[in-house]
Amino acid sequence: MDIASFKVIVFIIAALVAVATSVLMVTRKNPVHSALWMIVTFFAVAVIYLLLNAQFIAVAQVMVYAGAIMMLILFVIMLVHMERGEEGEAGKARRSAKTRIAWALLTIVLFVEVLFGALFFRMTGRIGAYPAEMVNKVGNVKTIGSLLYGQYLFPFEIASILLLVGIVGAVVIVKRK
Amino acid sequence: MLQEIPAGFCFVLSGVLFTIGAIGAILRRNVIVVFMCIELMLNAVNLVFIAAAKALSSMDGSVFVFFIMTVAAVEAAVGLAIFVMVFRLQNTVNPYEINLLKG
Amino acid sequence: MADHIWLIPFFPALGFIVNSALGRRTSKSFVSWVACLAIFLSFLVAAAVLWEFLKLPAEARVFERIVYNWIASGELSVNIGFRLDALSVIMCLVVTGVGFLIHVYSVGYMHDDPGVKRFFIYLNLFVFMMLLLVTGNNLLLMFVGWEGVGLCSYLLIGFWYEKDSASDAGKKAFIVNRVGDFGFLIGIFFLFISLGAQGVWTLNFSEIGENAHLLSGGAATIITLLFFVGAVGKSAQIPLHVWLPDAMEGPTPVSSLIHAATMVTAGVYMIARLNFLYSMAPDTMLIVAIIGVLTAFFAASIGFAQYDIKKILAYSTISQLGFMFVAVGVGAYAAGIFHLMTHAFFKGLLFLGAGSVMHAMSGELDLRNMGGLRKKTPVTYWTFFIACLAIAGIPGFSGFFSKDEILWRAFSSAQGHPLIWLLAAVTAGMTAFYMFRLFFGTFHGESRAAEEVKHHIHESPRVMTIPLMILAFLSLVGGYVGIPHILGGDNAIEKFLAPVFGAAAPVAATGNFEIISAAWASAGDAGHDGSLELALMVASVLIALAGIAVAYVLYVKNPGLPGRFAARFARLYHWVHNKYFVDELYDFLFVRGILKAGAFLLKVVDEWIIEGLVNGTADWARRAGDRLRQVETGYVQEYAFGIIVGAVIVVGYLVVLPMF
Amino acid sequence: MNQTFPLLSALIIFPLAGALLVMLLPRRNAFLIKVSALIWTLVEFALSLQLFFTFAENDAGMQFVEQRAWFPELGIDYFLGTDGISMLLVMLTTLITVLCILCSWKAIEDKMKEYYVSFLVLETAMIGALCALDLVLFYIFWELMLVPMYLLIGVWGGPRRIYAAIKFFLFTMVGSVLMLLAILALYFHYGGATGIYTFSLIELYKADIPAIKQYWLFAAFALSFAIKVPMFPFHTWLPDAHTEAPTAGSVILAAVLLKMGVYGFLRFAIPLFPAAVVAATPLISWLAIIGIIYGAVMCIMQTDLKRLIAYSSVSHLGYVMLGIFAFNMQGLEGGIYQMLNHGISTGGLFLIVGMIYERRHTRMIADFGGLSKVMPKLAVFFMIVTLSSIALPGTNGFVGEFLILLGAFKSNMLYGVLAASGVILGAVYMLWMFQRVMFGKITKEENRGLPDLSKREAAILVVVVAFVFLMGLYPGAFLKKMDASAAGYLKVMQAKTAVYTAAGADAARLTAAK
Amino acid sequence: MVVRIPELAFGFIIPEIIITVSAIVALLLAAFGKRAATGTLAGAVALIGTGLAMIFTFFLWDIQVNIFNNLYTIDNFGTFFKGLALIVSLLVTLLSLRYVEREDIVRGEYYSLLLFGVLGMMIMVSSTHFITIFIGLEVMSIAVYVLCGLLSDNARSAEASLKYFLLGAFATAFLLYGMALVYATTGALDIRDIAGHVASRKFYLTPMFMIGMALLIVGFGFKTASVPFHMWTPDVYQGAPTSITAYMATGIKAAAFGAFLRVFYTAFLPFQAEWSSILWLIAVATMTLGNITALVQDDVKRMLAYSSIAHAGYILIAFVIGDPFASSSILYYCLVYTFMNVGAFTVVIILGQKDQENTGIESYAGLAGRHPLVALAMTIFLLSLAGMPPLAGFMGKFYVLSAAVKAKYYWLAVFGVLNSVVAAYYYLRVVMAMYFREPSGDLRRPDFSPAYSIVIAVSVWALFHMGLFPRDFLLIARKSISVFM
Repeated sequence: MDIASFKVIVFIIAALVAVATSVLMVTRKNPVHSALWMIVTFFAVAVIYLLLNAQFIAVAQVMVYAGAIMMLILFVIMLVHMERGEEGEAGKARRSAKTRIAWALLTIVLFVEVLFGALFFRMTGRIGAYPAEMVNKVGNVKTIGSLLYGQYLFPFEIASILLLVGIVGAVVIVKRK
Repeated sequence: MLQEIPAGFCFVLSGVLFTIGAIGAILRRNVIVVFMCIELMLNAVNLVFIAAAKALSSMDGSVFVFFIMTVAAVEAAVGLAIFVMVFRLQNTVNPYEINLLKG
Repeated sequence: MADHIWLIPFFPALGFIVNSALGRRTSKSFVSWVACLAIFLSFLVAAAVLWEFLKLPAEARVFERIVYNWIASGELSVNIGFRLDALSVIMCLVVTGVGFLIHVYSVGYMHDDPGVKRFFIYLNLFVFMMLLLVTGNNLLLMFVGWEGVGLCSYLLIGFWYEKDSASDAGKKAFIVNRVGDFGFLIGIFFLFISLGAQGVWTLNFSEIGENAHLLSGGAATIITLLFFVGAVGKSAQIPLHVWLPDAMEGPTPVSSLIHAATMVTAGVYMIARLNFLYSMAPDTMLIVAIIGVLTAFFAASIGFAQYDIKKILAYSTISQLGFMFVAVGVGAYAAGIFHLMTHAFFKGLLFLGAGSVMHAMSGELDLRNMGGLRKKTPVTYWTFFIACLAIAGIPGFSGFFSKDEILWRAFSSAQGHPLIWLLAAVTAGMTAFYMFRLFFGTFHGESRAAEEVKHHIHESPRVMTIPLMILAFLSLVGGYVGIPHILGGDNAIEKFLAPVFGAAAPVAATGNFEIISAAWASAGDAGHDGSLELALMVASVLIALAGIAVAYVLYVKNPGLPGRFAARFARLYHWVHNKYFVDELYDFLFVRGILKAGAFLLKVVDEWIIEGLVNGTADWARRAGDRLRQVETGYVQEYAFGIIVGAVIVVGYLVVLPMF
Repeated sequence: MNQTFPLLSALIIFPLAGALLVMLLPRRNAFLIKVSALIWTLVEFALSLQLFFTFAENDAGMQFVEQRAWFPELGIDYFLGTDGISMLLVMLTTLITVLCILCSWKAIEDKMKEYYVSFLVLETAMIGALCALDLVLFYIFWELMLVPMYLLIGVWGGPRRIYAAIKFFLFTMVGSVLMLLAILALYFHYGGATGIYTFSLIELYKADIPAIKQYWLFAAFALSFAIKVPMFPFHTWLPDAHTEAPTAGSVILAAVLLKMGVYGFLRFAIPLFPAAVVAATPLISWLAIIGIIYGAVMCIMQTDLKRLIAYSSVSHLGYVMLGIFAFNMQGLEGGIYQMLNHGISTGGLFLIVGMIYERRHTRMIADFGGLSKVMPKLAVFFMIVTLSSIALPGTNGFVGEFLILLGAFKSNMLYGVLAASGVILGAVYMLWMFQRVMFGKITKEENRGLPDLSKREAAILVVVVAFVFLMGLYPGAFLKKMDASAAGYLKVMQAKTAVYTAAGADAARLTAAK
Repeated sequence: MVVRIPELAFGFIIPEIIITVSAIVALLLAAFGKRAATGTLAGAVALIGTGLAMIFTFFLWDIQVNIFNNLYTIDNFGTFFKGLALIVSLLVTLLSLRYVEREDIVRGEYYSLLLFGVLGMMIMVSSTHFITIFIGLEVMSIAVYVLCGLLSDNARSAEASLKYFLLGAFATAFLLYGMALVYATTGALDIRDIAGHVASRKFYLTPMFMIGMALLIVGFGFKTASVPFHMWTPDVYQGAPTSITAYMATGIKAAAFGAFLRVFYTAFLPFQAEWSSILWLIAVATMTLGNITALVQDDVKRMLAYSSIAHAGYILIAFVIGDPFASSSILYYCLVYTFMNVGAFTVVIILGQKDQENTGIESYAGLAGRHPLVALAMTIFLLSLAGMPPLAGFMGKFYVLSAAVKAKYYWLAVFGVLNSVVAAYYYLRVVMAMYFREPSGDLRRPDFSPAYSIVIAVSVWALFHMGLFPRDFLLIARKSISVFM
C-alpha cells in the first residue's frame, strides 16, 4: 500500500467518522452527549487537515476547537444545568415532526445545490506560490507564521482587538447589573 | 490509484457537514447545541479553505482558517456569556421559549 | 336721447342699489317710494324715446349705445350695450308703465308685510333685469336679463319663504326655467358657431340680423327651435307650463307684474326680436303655433275646474300666452306684441283686482268661499268687470282687437291654418266662460265667506284702487292703437313695428304643410275682400258671448248645475281638476327618477365600486401586513430557516436556473 | 419697481418667513399670533397686487423670470416665472389665504400657533408650485402642499378627520409619485436625445418624444393631476377631505389646491405631451362630462352641507377640464376663469357653511331650515354666493361657464350640449340646498337664537361678494391679463398637435386606401 | 521564504488608531475609574476620539493608496463610509450620554464597545481582502452582539442579543462559505485579484463560483437586513437599547452596504447581469415586505425597524442598477438615512423611561400638544423617511429613482414609488397620533437632556440642508464611487 492510497483510505475513514459523529451530535438529546460527539467530529476533521498538509491548522483545530471551545461549552452546559435535556413543552407544541422533516429536506436542497458546485469543480483558480513541496521544505508552521506576521500582519493585529472585544463583551455581559 | 485526495471529495464532505450543521441549527431546541451546530458549519467552511489551499498550492486558505478559528473562539466566549445571561433572565435556553419579541 | 337710453335700465338698478344699501336704515315708505320713483323715471325716459321715435322716420328708429366691453375671448366679444327700437320701446313702456302702476299698488298692498323693503328691492331688481332683457343689444345680454328675471321670479315667488309651498314653488319656477334656459344657451352657442362658420362671429342683434341670410335653413331651424325651448320655459308653454300656476304663491302684485304682464311674455318678445331667424325656419314656426294653440286650449280647459282665483288667472295667463305664440308662430309678430301689450293691461288688472279681493277677504283665495263682493268693493268690481270683458274679447275692449288680429292671422297668414284658428276661437270662448265664472263667482250671488271674514270686507285704499282704475282705463282704450283696417283703423301699432318685422318676409312653408297652407292662403287671398275677416270676427265675438252666457247661466242663474256636471263627467272632471296630472308625471319621471338614479349612483358607483376599490386596496395591504407579521414568529430558528430558504432561492436562481 | 427685484421669490419666501416668525411668538398671546398672521398675509396680498399691476398684458411668455443654478450637474434650477395663467392663480391664492386667516379668527382656538404656521407654509407651497418652471422645483412645492393640508385636516378637522386626512394624503401621493417617475423619464429622454440634461420646463417643451412614450408619461402626469382636480373616478377623497377639514381648510382646498390639478394639466401634461393629448382628449372630455353630471347628481343626494359643496366642486371642476380640453380660446380662457370663479364662489360657500357651523356645530342639512329669519344678512350673502355657484348671469360663475360651454360646443357639439345639462342640475341641487337650509319655518329650537353675522364675518363675505360681482360684471380686468398667454398657448399647442393629427389623418387615409 | 513585513503606513490609519485608543481609554476608565464620574468621562473620551478621528478622516479625502500588503486601502469610497461611521458614532455617543445613565448601562464598556464597533465598520469598508473584511465584520458584529444585550435585567434586551448573535453567527457561516467557494475557484482572497482573475479570460463560469457569489449575497443580505434574511431585524431592533438600535440601523447597515458594494463592484462586476437580476427580486421583496408589515405595527420602534428594512430595499434598487450615478445615490442615501433615523430614534428615546420604553403608538398620542417641538422634530424625521420634499429623504429617493429611470428599470422604479406611498401611511400614523389624537394615560415628563437636543437639532438641520442643497453631498458621493468605475 503506497502512501497515496493510504491517505485516501484514511481520508474516507475520517470523513465517515466526521459525518457519523456530526449526525450523532445533531441527534443526541442530551447536550452533553452532543458536545462529546462534536469533539470527535473535530478530531476527525483535524485528521483530514493533516492529510491536506495543514499540520498547523490541524493542531490548532484540536487545541482551539476540541480543546478550548468545547470545554467552554461543556462548562457552560454544566453551569446552567442544561444537561437535563432540552425538549420543553412549548417547543413540542410549536412544530410538528412533519414540518421539521420538511425543513430538513429543504436544507438538503441547499446541500444538493452546493453539491452541484462541488461536482462540477474544476481547477480554475490561480495557482498560488506555495506548492506542497516548498511548504514542506520550510515547514508548515513556519510558513504560516511568516505569513501571519508578515503579509497578514494587519488582520492579525485586528484579530487581537477582536479578542479584546470578545473579552470585554463577555465580561460586560456577565457583570452587567 | 489516487495521488492525492481530490479536492472534490473535501468539498462534498464539507457540504455534508455544512448541511448537517444547518439542519441541526434549525431543529435543535437548545441554544448551546444550536451554537455547536454553527461551529460545525464553520468547520465545514474551514475544510473548503484547507482543501482549496492544498489544491491551489496557496497558503491564504490556511491563514483564513486561522482567523476563522480566532473568531470562533471569540464568538464562543461572547455567545456563551449571552446564553448564560438569557438563562438567568428567562430560566430557559430553549429557543422556542424565548420569544418575547415577535410580530 | 339716443345717448341716454342706458338710463332706462339704470334707474331701477339705482333704486335697487340705493334701497339695498340704505334699506336697513330708512323707513318703509322711503324704500317704497324710491322704488316707485325709479320705475317712473325709467318710464319717462322710455316715453321720451318714444316721443323722439315718432318724430323720426321709420327706418331711423333705432338707438344703440354701447357702454363697455363685457366679455372678450378670442372671436367672442360681447358688449354691455343697449338698443332701442320700436319693439323694445313698446316693451319698455309696458314694463315700466305697468310696472310703475303695480309698484304703486304694492305700496298699499304690501304695507303691513314685514318684508316690504325686501319686496321693493326685489321688485326693482326685477324691473332692471326685465329692462335689460328688453333693451340689451345682444343675445348674451338678453340672456342675462332672461336669467335675471328668472332669479327675481324665484325670489319673489318664494318671498314668503317660511311657507314651504312658496319656496318650493320658487325653486320649481327657477328649475323649470333653467330647462328652458338650457335650450336658449345651446341656441346661442349654435347660432354663434353657425354664423362663425360663415366668418361672422357675433351675438349682436343687428349684426345677426344683417347676416342671418348666411345661415342654412337647417341651421336656422335648429337654432330657432332651441330658442323656442327657452321661450317655452319662460312663457310657461306646454310642456314647461307647470311652474306658473305654482308661482301664484308669490305676493299678488308679483303675480301681476311678473307672471302676467312682463316676464312671462319674454318668450314672445324673444321670438319677435329674432323674427328674422324664425322667418327663415317655417317648420319651427309651425311648431311654435301648434304649441301655442295647444297650450292655449289645455290651459283654458284646466281653468274650468279650478277654485283658486289666482290659479285660474294663472291658467288664463298660460292660455293667453298661447295666443301670443300662435301669433308669432304664424308670422304675425306685431299681433303678438299687440296682444302682449293689451294682455299686460288687462291681466295685470285682473291680478291686481284679485289682490284687492284678497285684501278684502283677508287673504281668501278659494272661489267657493267668495261671492257677493259687488256691493262692498265697487271699484274692484267694476275694474275687474272691464278686465273680464277685455280678456273675453268683447268688441271695444282692448282684448278684442289684439285677439281678433291673432285669430284672423292664424286663419289667413301663410303659416296659419284654419284648424289653428278653430282651436283658438274655441279657446277664446272658453276664456270668456271661465273668466266670467270667476267674475260671477266672486262678485255675484250670496257671500259664502266665513262670518268673521265677512265683517272685515272693505274696499282697498286709494293707493291700490287708483292703479286699478288706470289699468282699467288702459284695458278699455289700449286696443285703439291697433284697430284693424277692416274696422276702419290703420293698425298703428303694426305700422310702428313694421321696421322691426319688415325684414321678416315669411318664407314659404315646406313639406306637407306647404300644400295645405298654400291652398288656404289662396283661399284667404281669394276671400280677402274683408267679408271673410269680418265673418270670422263676428264668429269669435259670438263664441265669446256664448261663453259669457253659459257662465251666467251656470253660476248666476243656476248655481247647482256645475256640481251636477262635475258629477256626471266625474272622470273628465277629475283629470281636468288635477291639471291632467302633468305635475305628477314630471314628479315621477324627473324628480323621483333623478333621486333614484342618484341613490343608485351614490350607493353603487361611489360607495361600492370606487370606495370599495380604494378601501379594498387598503384592507388588502393591511391583511397582507397581518399575514406577513405572522411570519415573524419570534422563534430564532425559524428566522434561521428563513435564511436557508433565502439561500436556497438565491443559489437556485443563480446556479440551477441557468442550467436549464 | 424695477424688473430685477425678485418678486416671485419674495412672494414665495415671505409667507415662510411669516411662519417662522409666528413660530417664535409666545404661545400665550393668541391675539398677537392671529394679528401677525393676518398682517403677514395682507402684506403678501399687497405684494401680489404688485405682481398683478406690473404684469405685462401683451406678453405671452413668462414674466418675472428668475433663474439660478441650483444643482447644475443634474440640470436642476431655481427657475421661477409666471404668465397670465399662473399669475391670476397666485392672486387668487394670496386673496383666499387672507380670507382663510380671517375666517379662522374664532374657529381655531386649539394649537393656534401651529395652525397659522401651517397656513403660511401652505401658502408658500402653493405659490411656489404655481411659479415653478423647473420640474423638480415644482414637484418639491407640489408635495410640500400635502403636509400642511394634511395637518390642517387632521388636527383641526371634524370627527372623521383622521380617515379623511390620510385618504387625502395617500390619494394625492399615489398620483404624484408616479408623476415623479414620469418627470425623470422625460428628463432622461430629453437628455439622451439632445445631450442637454435639464429639468427646465421651457427647455423640455421642445422635447420630441415618440408617441407611445408620450402616452405613458402623459398617463402618469394626468393621473396625478386628475386625482388632484379631482376628475370623475378619482374624486372620492374630496368629499371626505372637505367634510372633515376646518372651514379655512375646506376653503383653501377648494379654492386653490384643486386648481393645482388643472394648472398641472395646463402647464405640464398638455404642452409636454401633445400626441398623448390628441389621443386622450375624448377620454378626458368624457370623464369631465361624467364628472359634471355625476357630481351634480351626487350633490342632490347629500345630506351634509360640506359634502354637497364638495361634490359640487367635482361638477365645477368637470367644467374647467372640459373647457381646457376644448382647445380653443373660449374654452381655455373660460376654464382658467372658472378656476378663479370656483375659488371665489365655492370658497365663499365653504366660508358661509363654516360660519353656520361655528354657531350650530352641525353640518347636516336636516338640522337647519328657516335660517333666513334669524340671519337675514347671512341669507343675502349666501344667496349671492349660491347664485354665483349656479352661474347666474351677472355673477362671476356665468362668465366662466358660458365661455367653457361655448368653447366645448365649438370643439364638439355633443360635449357642449351634455355639459350644459349640468346647468339645470346645478340649479336643482344648489337651490334645494338653499331652500332646506334657509327657507321654511324654523323647526329646531336651537336655530332660533343664532346670531347674525359679526362685522368680521361680514367683511369676509363682502370681499367674496365684491369679487363675485367684479368678476361677473367686468371680467375684462382678468381676461385681458390672460389673453396673450392663452392665445400664445393655443398657438403653440396647435402647432404641436398638428403634427400628430395630420399624421393620424394620413395614417387613416393610408389604411382607407388599402 | 520571504517574510513580507508591511511598511508602517500608520499615517493612513490614524482615524482607526484614534478610535482604538479612545476605546481602550474608555475601557480603562471603566475598569479603574471611580464609579460616578467615569461614565461621563468615558463618553467624553468617545466623543473627543470620534471628533478627532473625523478630522483626520477629513484629511484622507482624495488620497488613494493601498497599504499593508494590499490588504487595506484608503480611497474616497472607504473614506466616505468611514466618515459616515464616525458621524453615526458621534450622534449615537451624544444621545447615549443621557440614555445610558438613565438605563443604568455599564457605561465605560458601553462606549468602548461602541467605538470598537465603529472600528469594525471602518475596517470593513476599507478592506479589499476577504480576510480583513471578515475580521472587520466580526469586530463590528461582536461588539454589537454585546451592546444589544446591555439593558440591565431586561429579558427583551437579552433575547435580542441572543437572536442577533445566533443568527449573526449562522449567517456568517454562509458568508464564509461563500468566500471559501470563491477562493476555491479563483485562488484569490483579494477582491481585486478575484476581479483580475475573472477578467483574465482564463476563468469561465463554474457553478461553484456562482454558489460562492450567491452565498456572499446571503451573508451581506443578512447584515443589510434584506428579505428574506431580514427576519432578525424587527426583533433585535426592538429589543436592543434604543441608542444601539439607531446605531445598527444606520452604522451597521451603511458599513454592510459599503462592503457589499465594494466586493460586488470590484470582484463580481463582470457578473453584474447575474447578481443584479436576483437582487432585483430581493429589492422588490425587501421594499414591499418591509413596508407592508410596517403597516400593521403598533410599536414605533418596531415599525422603524420594518421601515429600515424597506429602506434597505430602496438602496438595493440603486445597487441593482449599478452605474456610477446609481451607486453614488446609495452613498447619499445612506448618509441621509443616518440623520433621519438617528433623529427618529432619539425622539423614541426621549419618550421612554427607565424600564419603560413607551414605544407603543399610543404613547405618542397628543404629543404635539404637550411637547410641540419634539413632535415637530419627529414629524420632520418621519416625513423625511417618507420622502417628502424638501427634506433630504426626498432627495435620496429622488436620486435612487432617477438612477432607476435612467437605466430604464421602470418597473423597479414603479415598485419603489408605490412602496413609498404605502410607507407614507405608517409614518403618517405616528404623525397622526402625535397631532390628531388626544393624549391618553398619565403624562409623564419626557426625558429631556441637552445631548438629545443637540442630536435632534443637528439631524433636523442636516435633513433640511441636504434636502435643499444636496449638490455638494452628491458630488462627494460621486467622487467616492468613482474609484470603482
